[in-house]
Amino acid sequence: MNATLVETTSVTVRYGTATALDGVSIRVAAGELVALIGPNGAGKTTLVNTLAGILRPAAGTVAVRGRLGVVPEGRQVFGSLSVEDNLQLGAWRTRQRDTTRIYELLPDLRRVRRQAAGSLSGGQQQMVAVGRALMGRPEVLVIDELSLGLGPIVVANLAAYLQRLNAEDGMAVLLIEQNARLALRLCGRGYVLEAGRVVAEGPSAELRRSPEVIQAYLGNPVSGPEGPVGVP
Amino acid sequence: MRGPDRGVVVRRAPVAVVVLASLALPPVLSSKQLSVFILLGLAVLVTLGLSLLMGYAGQVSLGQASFSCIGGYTAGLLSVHGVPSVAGLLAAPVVAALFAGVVGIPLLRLRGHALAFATLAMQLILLSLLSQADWAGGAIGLQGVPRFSIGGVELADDLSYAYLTWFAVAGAMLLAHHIITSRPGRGLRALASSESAAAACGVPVGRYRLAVFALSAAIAGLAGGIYAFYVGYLSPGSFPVLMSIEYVVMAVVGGLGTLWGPVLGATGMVLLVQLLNTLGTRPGMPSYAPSVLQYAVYAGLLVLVLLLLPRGIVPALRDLGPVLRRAVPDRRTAVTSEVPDRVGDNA
Amino acid sequence: MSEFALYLITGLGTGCAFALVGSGMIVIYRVTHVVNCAQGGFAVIGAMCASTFLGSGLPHGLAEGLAVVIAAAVGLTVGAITIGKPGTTPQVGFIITIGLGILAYAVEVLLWGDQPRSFDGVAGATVLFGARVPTHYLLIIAVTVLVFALLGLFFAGTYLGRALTACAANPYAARLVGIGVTRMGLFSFTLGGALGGLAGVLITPMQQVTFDGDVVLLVNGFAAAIIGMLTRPALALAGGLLLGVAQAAVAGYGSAAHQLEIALGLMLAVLIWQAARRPTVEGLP
Amino acid sequence: DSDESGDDTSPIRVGQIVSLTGNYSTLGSENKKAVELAVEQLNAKGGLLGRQVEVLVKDDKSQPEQSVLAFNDLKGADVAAIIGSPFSNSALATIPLVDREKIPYLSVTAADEQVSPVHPYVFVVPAIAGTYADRLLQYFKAVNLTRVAVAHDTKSSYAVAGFRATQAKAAQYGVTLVATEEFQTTATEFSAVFTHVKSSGAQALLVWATGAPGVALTKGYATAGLDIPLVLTGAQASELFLKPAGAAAEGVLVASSIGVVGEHLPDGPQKTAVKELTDAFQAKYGYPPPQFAQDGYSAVKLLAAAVTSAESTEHEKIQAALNALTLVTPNGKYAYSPTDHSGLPGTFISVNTVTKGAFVPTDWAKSQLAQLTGN
Amino acid sequence: MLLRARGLRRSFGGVLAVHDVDLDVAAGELRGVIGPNGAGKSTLFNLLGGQLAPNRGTVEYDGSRIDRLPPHRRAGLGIGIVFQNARIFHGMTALENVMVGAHATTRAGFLSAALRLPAHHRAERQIRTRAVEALHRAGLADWADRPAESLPLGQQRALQVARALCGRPRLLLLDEPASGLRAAEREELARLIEELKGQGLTMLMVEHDVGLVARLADRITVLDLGRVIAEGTPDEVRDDEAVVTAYLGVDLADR
Ligand SMILES: Nc1ncnc2c1ncn2[C@@H]1O[C@H](COP(=O)(O)OP(=O)(O)OP(=O)(O)O)[C@@H](O)[C@H]1O
Ligand SMILES: Nc1ncnc2c1ncn2[C@@H]1O[C@H](COP(=O)(O)OP(=O)(O)OP(=O)(O)O)[C@@H](O)[C@H]1O
Ligand SMILES: CC(C)C[C@H](N)C(=O)O
Ligand SMILES: [Mg+2]
Ligand SMILES: [Mg+2]
Repeated sequence: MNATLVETTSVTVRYGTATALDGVSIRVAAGELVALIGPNGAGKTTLVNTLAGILRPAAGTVAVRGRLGVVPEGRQVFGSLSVEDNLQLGAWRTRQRDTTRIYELLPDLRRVRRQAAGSLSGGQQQMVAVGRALMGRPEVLVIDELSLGLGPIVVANLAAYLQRLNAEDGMAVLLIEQNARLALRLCGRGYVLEAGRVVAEGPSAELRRSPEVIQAYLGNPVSGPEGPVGVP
Repeated sequence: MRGPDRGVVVRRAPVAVVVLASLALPPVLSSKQLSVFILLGLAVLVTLGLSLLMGYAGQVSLGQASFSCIGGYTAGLLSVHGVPSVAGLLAAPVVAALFAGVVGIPLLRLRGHALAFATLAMQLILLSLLSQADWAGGAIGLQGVPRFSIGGVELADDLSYAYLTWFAVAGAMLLAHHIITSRPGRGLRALASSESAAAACGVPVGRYRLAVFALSAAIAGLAGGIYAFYVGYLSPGSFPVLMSIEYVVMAVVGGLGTLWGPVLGATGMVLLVQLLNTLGTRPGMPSYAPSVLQYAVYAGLLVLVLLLLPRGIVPALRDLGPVLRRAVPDRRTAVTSEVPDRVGDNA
Repeated sequence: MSEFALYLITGLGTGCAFALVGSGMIVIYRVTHVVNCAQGGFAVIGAMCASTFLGSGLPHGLAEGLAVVIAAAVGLTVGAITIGKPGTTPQVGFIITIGLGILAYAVEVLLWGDQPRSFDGVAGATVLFGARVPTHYLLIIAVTVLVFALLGLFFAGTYLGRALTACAANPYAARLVGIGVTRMGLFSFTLGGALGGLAGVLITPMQQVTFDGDVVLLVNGFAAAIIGMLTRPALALAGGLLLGVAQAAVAGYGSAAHQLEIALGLMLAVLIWQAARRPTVEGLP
Repeated sequence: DSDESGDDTSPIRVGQIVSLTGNYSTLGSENKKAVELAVEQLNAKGGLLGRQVEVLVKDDKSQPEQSVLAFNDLKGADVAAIIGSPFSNSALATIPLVDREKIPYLSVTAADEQVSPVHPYVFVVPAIAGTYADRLLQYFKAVNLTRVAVAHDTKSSYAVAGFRATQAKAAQYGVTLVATEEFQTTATEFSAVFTHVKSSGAQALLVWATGAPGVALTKGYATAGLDIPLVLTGAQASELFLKPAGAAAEGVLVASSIGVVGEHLPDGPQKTAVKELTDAFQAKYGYPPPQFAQDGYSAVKLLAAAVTSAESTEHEKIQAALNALTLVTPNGKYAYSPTDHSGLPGTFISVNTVTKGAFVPTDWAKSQLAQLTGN
Repeated sequence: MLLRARGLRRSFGGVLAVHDVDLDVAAGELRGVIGPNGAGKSTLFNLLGGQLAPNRGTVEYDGSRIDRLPPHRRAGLGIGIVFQNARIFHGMTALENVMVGAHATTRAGFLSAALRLPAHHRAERQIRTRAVEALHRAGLADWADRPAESLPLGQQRALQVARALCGRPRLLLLDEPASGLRAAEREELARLIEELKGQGLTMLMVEHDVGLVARLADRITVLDLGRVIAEGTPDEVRDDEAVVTAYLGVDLADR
């Protein structure tokens, strides 16, 4: 078994009196692609913020080994700084500030590299957020909504790139994605989070066959953009 | 009509206690305490208006005392020139609101800190102009404002001013409560968090900003008017910038976005200042005692309160309820300030 | 002509002090989004320390330098209280700095008394364009220009400078990429303290300082910083200079009794003009 | 309406409204020290009418309306009389209430409006600004300065009154005001004033100011390269001016009450009165009493004399006694009358030069002082 | 035509975000707007909603020019907008958020609120009824009394839709209403939109979920680099060469 990079054990997180996570245990090992799916309000973002150390759990433990990269929910770019500066700051820990790689991956950004990130379109900001996280050369990348507001081609390219980084550099990924179909295709394993608890986990293939998952997350095939990832 | 349900009774009980207690209080106060009671009431009044502006409409004013100043001079000048004092007192909020309406048109193009600065500058300019206006007594001030009289009865003693102030505060609180819980009030609260979304809902943002600015000015102007009759003397120095800043402090300490915050904030700060004043001038204190003591204790307590109760007294009291019930406050998840708004508003 | 030159240069000199105070506010705001009301206090403490050190026989240069270091340390302390505790919003931080500014009064009165203090700067006067200008003003101007050039370079041109800016732009995201937001904030307060102290030691020889002299510096510094939208040092410098020169010119050609309102009125006009020129989405009527 | 102070052994209460914080704290703290000293001396000698004297101090924070509130406070505290604020604006704000409440009010500030018209219960201790103006104009005439520039703080009524009096009386003494400049209490930069004065061709610059701007202006003056005398008024007759102004004050002319230069007086009751204060003050506080201490001390002396002669602490009786009072104090010899509530004539003002950090009467002043023996 | 835009242009600095766009939307139509990131879709919506002023060009709504009207006046004319970023009102409950949506279509100002005149009570009743109804339609009934900022992202987006509906719009501009929603929630949204369409509401919808747009829209306009590069029925657009290369990518079009 590969080394564990991210692990939570029975984590409980509360906002005031409301419990957002209730005894959640997940694990991401080196080289793994793991999907985390769940309905709105399940606590996915709360989990991300807990992994990032922004929220302190009321109970349970959180262990993160290795460099963590986060694509936060809602983009969260440095609005007053240029795209280029946003990307460079992604490399704060490693100081490897060469951005060429990112512009190759996300060519749309090159045109606006001098523009203040806050003035970009929604999708462009999402690209900045993804690019910024990749700049840190993370050993484990946590993505809270990859495809949010991105055009189909861009999503396809990003998905392929994540797979490549995973294959070539062994980067582990914890992927939260509205498009569960895409997430479960991309990742080998997955967790289903509902109302703050993990209600299902296992290999993606298994999850994809579970009737509950189909009903709630996969739905009518026409209504979700299909990822270009190889058909299983 | 149905009788009020039990929850309403429980929620309203403390309010009723405060109302009755403050009504019963003045007759038992000494003259010194009565004067504190009145000045406290006036501070509550101004802070209440400011809190509408800051806590509900998201606009900072560092020049709120200038509206009291306008109101005070309106009442003072009118009655010095023989206008009945009732008319003077009624004119105070009106003129203050008009003033705010006029200066607000250019100033409210500014937002956030720029607006804060602009209101500060407005006050400095106003005070400076006023101190050169010989018709208003200049820097030396306007002396000999007659006492307030209504229907031929002169309010000669402090007790009557205490009740005048009390009614003004109660009226203003009711007014503020009515406004924030209504259609225009929701419009104001909405524009405080996103002007573009509020406008898209049909809220006339510019007009509403101006309206709440004028409304807060009117309340401050009323306080100024009462002050003029009570003290009988006005000068530009009676309304220093520091006072405007104190109102902001009171509003924040009490808790923004709450109706009782201004009351508690102003009460706490005014009583504290009074206490320090009394201590500092006690015989045997070194000559630097008044200043050192006042500055140090005032500031120290202010900082401490803000660090312990960053959202202010009233929200902290509200939080206290559930905490006491659960009795395990330390197990709560700490949410740091850095959890972002869930989705960043982009330009 | 010579009159004009005199007003211009004295105006530039005081304007520089305003800009320096403003620059400290900008440095702090850019990183923490706290408008620091204790900024004037840094200047007062710097000046008071310098007067004490000079009085106890330290040579010029060393005394002022030491005073700036102490102001920086005070800045750090103010920062630790203001932003050190998680959960303190910038708005609350703003009020805390008001409190700390007042607390500084108590300390200053205890240490230095409530009487004005001053010390000598560069002696003599220089004749420039036919005007006798105290030479010290030239020193103030030179130092300020240098400081602003360095600040501009630092924030726009260095990685650290941009990381500092990122802290205020989005503290949450800054933490995610690994920037120590609180440490950066403390750094900015330290730098702000030093800049405030520098303003104090530079301006004091031209005018005395009293413990509550921070208010004038603060109001004018705030004006300058606001013209720079609390983030742009270059604009703040321009704003400070405009303010200084306007005050000197009004005093010179009109009456000193009107200098404040005219200068502030001018600032307001500039601000409103700026706002009109730069309508944001939020700014539509 | 208040004088039922119980038995005859309870202390006599005197109120003092004084600026202990804010702009005029420099004046007020000296007032307070001197009042304390005078009352201590008084009590040590058995007090007044066999009763001890107790002072209730209220800080007006250098803000007139605080003085009004302090007055309201004191009026309910059963005081025999009130010693007022050193800030002229505070006094003016409070006087309408004095008129209403009829409590004897001894003012230690110098604005002319306090005594013209006469307010029955208001008695001014220092020489009023108009008297200072008159005395300085006498001096200008004596030393042949005919073209004079005047600058004043527009926000202090003392300064405004002084300026107005100078303007009104200049012609009587053959003095022309060639420039009139204004500034604010908060001003720190005066180069414009100096430039205007320079181009006006004035032979002297007279400045009416009190508090901080006096020092700032003096410092600026030293480097401005004007070589005409700078003339200041009683508000600067204090260590609190000399110390911060430092070397810049050398050679500046400062008018003051005679008490400030008491050692230059001829021997006699006047000098004795001055020494009584000077020695005790120096002993207690370690420096000579400034102008404001003279005023505070004299105020207590005047009040004590009035109470003694009235043999009562009732307000009307004290007022009547003050109206007929003649008394030598460190400030000079007072002679109040029902139509004159201003403290002192100009003869008790000296015009001094700052020499080696001390006030030294000018030759003209010395010749004037020589006539004051005090009987 | 309910909405007619001609030669709309808007630039930011040197960038032409919307470049001479013509757009005609018939009453009752559901128009999809798609295009790559940064194509100018949101900018176009902001020009229609009044959040931005055009550099040139005109917008006619219901036969009259509206391009110089401030946004609150447009709201009063029945134009509702759902922003791409959930711009919800903090410090207010979900219900209160939605109640603000009725602002344009109700009266009762400061005076009647302060004095609690009958007008206030009337407006208040009306607003509340409508808001509760809108919350139900958006599936948010359970969240009514929660502070809006504590809602999860998906609910915040739904909240915006409810808020817009509470204003009884005639033209609704939806900027990526489905982003951040799971399959099941998307399905609910799709049903809501279909229902609204059935009631004759005219809508413009930006969405990157092409399947959803294709299913709901009558016609689709495709923007790229600020210009209209294609317009037609969903099928026509899906087969358009330019659209495939600029936006859809080969895989999706193939299917
Ligand atoms: N700041 C907050 N204060 C109070 N409650 C909150 C806060 N943030 C989230 N919650 C609550 O915590 C629960 C989990 O929310 P979270 O944002 O983690 O869900 P999510 O799975 O990320 O949803 P989505 O898919 O919509 O992004 C929700 O019930 C939400 O209302
Ligand atoms: N305020 C602004 N300042 C500068 N440029 C801007 C501004 N707003 C938008 N832009 C630019 O205009 C272009 C169009 O942006 P817009 O937001 O309309 O795109 P969009 O089609 O909505 O994209 P997305 O699908 O990513 O939301 C982009 O290149 C963007 O960077
Ligand atoms: C001469 C002094 C007694 C001056 C006086 N104290 C002044 O206010 O204002
Ligand atoms: Mg989420
Ligand atoms: Mg968009």
